[in-house]
Amino acid sequence: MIFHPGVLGLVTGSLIVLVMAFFSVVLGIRIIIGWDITKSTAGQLSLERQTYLVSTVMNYVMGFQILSLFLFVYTADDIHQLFVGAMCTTGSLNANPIGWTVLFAKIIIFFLCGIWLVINKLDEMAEDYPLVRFKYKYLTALAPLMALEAYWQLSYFLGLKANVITSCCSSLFSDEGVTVASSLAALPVDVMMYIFYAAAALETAMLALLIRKSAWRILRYISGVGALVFFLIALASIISFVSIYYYETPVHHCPFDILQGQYMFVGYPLYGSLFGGVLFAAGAAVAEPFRKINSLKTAVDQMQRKWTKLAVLLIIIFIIISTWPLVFSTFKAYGQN
Amino acid sequence: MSKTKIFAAFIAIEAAVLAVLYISSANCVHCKDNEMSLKRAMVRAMRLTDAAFWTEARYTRHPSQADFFAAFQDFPSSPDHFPAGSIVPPAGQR
Amino acid sequence: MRGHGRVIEYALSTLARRKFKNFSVAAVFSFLIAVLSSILFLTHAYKTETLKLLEDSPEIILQNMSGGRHELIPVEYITTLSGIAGVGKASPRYWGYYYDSLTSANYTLMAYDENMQDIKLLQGRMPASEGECAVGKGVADIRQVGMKDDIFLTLGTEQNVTLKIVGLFSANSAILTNDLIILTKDSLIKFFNMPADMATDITIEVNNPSEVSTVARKIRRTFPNSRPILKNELIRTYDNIFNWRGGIVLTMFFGAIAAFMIFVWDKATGINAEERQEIGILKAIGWETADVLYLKFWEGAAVSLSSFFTGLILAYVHVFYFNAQFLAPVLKGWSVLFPKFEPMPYIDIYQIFVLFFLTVLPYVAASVVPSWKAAISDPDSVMR
Amino acid sequence: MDAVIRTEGVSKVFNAGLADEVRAVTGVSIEIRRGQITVLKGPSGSGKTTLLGLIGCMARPTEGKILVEGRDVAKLPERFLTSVRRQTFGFIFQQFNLIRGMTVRENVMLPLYPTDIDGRQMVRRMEEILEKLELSSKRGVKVGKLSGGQQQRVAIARALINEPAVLLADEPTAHLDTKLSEDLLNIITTLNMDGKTIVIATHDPLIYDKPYIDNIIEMRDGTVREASLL
Repeated sequence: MIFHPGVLGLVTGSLIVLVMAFFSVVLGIRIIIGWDITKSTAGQLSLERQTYLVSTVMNYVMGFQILSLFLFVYTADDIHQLFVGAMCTTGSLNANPIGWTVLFAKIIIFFLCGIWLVINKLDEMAEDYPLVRFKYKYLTALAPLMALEAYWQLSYFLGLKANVITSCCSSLFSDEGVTVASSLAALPVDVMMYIFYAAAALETAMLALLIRKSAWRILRYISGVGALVFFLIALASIISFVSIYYYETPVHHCPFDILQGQYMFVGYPLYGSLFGGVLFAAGAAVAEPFRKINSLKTAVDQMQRKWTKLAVLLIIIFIIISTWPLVFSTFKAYGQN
Repeated sequence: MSKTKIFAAFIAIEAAVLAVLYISSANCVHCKDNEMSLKRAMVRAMRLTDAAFWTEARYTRHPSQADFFAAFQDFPSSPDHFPAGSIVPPAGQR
Repeated sequence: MRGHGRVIEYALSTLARRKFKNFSVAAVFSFLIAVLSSILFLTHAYKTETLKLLEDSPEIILQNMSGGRHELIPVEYITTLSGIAGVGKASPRYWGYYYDSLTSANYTLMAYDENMQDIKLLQGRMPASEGECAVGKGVADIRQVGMKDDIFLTLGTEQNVTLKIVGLFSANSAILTNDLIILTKDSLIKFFNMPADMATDITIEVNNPSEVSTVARKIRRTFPNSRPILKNELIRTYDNIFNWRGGIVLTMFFGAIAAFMIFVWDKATGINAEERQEIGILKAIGWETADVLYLKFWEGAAVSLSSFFTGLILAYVHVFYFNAQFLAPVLKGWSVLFPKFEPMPYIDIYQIFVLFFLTVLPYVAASVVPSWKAAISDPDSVMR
Repeated sequence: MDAVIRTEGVSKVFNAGLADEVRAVTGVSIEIRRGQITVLKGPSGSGKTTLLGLIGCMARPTEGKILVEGRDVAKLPERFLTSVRRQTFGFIFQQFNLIRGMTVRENVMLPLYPTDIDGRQMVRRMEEILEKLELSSKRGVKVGKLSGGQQQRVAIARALINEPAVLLADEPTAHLDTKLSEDLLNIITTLNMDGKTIVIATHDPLIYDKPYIDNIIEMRDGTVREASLL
């Protein structure tokens, strides 16, 4: 166990969020069982009021997820010095491979929470709350995943063994056989660039088209899946070429260092716009099937338009930020790869 | 909207104070670069391996060179860089 | 959006109307944050400074072990060491501890060698002959001696020495030199009664820094009883010590945080009749539950945000302008000689992020349910 | 004359299924006509306040339909009920229910705070209403410093700020003397002449004996005993 203020913060935060999430699940199960919008009994009224609590809690949980994602990466960076051969966050994550699982789980939960908020938003726009059971079932399924993520996170930190001088006879270098690789395998720069810009253009075009023709159901679904694919491609691209242009070193592929002050914190707008854009694009696609519900038709229409616009805007911002150093930096990656 | 403005101003002032402190601290660290490099030269010349923070016991003075039994050597129940050192009582009065 | 601005305005005016209550919450919260951030700031500042300094310490220190304990090392090892590929300069270090019963403080005695000639942060000079010494600020202060004064050390009848102070390490190097007494090698060997041809340990330079661990492995193969300590290990250990200490102190303050959160919960739950009436009125005249929740959110946000900032400022001033006066006793522990607290203001945004997690988040969590309870009051309650 | 509000067999039960179950309103079917002054008359405990709350979308009925401008609101969740209430109704309470420690202008504008209305427009409306109710000079005064009659007028101003079609008043004269009650009625009739529909729940003869009352609904034990002009 690494006893570190950041670790304490993350573990405390996870505990708080877990308690809140499970509290919401208990309320959610009560709602799933007892909900009957046609009745005006005291019981139904109190259930309706509990939905406010759950919404509020989930908003906070979402906020926490975003913060904890950054704090996790930051903490991993801060403790990298404790591990032999670890140069940055990547090294800390490699030091106990479950770290990667935690990171991915945090990202996935971010999106799942985001989707829940999307469904919640739509549901609250219809007078008969048509999605109420669905959204609480979703929440009930989401909570164990959050528990799992908290558990993984805890075991990550518990499993980390700082390579400190502990005893007289077993000095450290002896177990350096398990060298921690510090760099991520990166895909070739030029290939990745083509893929990235093609994917970005395609996704933006689809979304832009959907702002006008919001009823193209199949395109909507494709754009939703496309957003996720684009997300993966974008991450691969950040590792492959965006990072090296920002760092101006051909071998430094760490996707986390751009969050640091020495790179003007450019990582925040970069990841912020990417996560936001993908979430809104995916959210608009998730909303699509609810169009069938009569009371939701206008809400879906209205929100889809808004979200699609936001998604396009954010994705364009993301593309601009990631292209910026390619155009304006003196560093050239070609031929050095 | 007066109170919002007062509050925003208050927060902005606090943030500005923090920013000034942050910048001045960076500056202060920077202007002590010289002192720092002298100190580093000192470490190099004297081949020092530890800082003189805690001198109550030899293993706290030189935590990096402590040996296995260190926790039980000098002071009973003294805080230790071994987690257990702060919890486990010493074997007996020396 | 316009509506949101006005709700915020209302939230602030609600806070202002209950000055005493909210001010006391904010004051306690600020204090708590100030304490926590003082701890984090201080440990971080010391950690950063120490780690930076240790960058220049020797690549490898070779200790001799006997029965699992640190032993004196034969100086002749150096000849063999120099034969190992990759080993640069290897030289012996002579040092030891001296417990001064007069002041009940531990000093570190260290032998002078030629490398120390050009040290800057020194007033006077290094000892040149037997009977001379240079001392750290802490030693000079606790023995109440200055330049040209004598200092008497004893280890029993045979091992007495009276040293004339010819050098004083300057105060700003106290983090390194506070407890040091530098004397000539011969005096030291005589004083500690060390056998001839033995040194305390050997420092080793390594030609190629990336080969350090290979070299260390070779050394250990050559001298199975030895224990090479690498510079990286030093740094890593220090990193961990500071994290650990910081973490322990934070954990101790966890009780305080928990108590405060209970206090917040209690304050928020036990809203008085007047407040309940107010929320009832708001709902009756057309505010929606979500609006009231938003109002409550902003009440909390205003209190926690201003407390957070205030706490940070207080902590900064406390740690870096008042040299952490209130924390010093905690950190000093049993130390008689403790370097004067003058931490270099190393600050990391990360610290602030962690503090936010440890303080504002629990605060928010503690006020969610009470705010909701207040927000769901019946709109027609004011009609009954 | 068309009905702004129509109730069909509306009932409200508190603490249903419990030992202290109360049937506050049972099977009430009434109509509130546009532009008229309607009085809900009856002794205390006759269910008139509860009915007023149901009409004004403060709470949902246990049974029955409530049609506001032709739209059934009986089954609407709170979130939507509130927005209907915000658009359609202004309330005057028995206690004035002003927020002490805040000024007249703040109290008056309070209902509009969470809405999307433009700030200048909100202030303009507030000024107009204060002018009309002769409160302009008091706009910066804390409501706690006002007399009972002035407080009642502030409460009326607040009820009018969202330009409601219907004004609901619950025992508005309970805390006023005769002179002030007369003043209040003057204001109400003026508002009625301006086109507002008005519903007053009261057992004050001063009100329901007035000739300009278009409609009297007499309640007893949660049911409508007699409704004139229906």
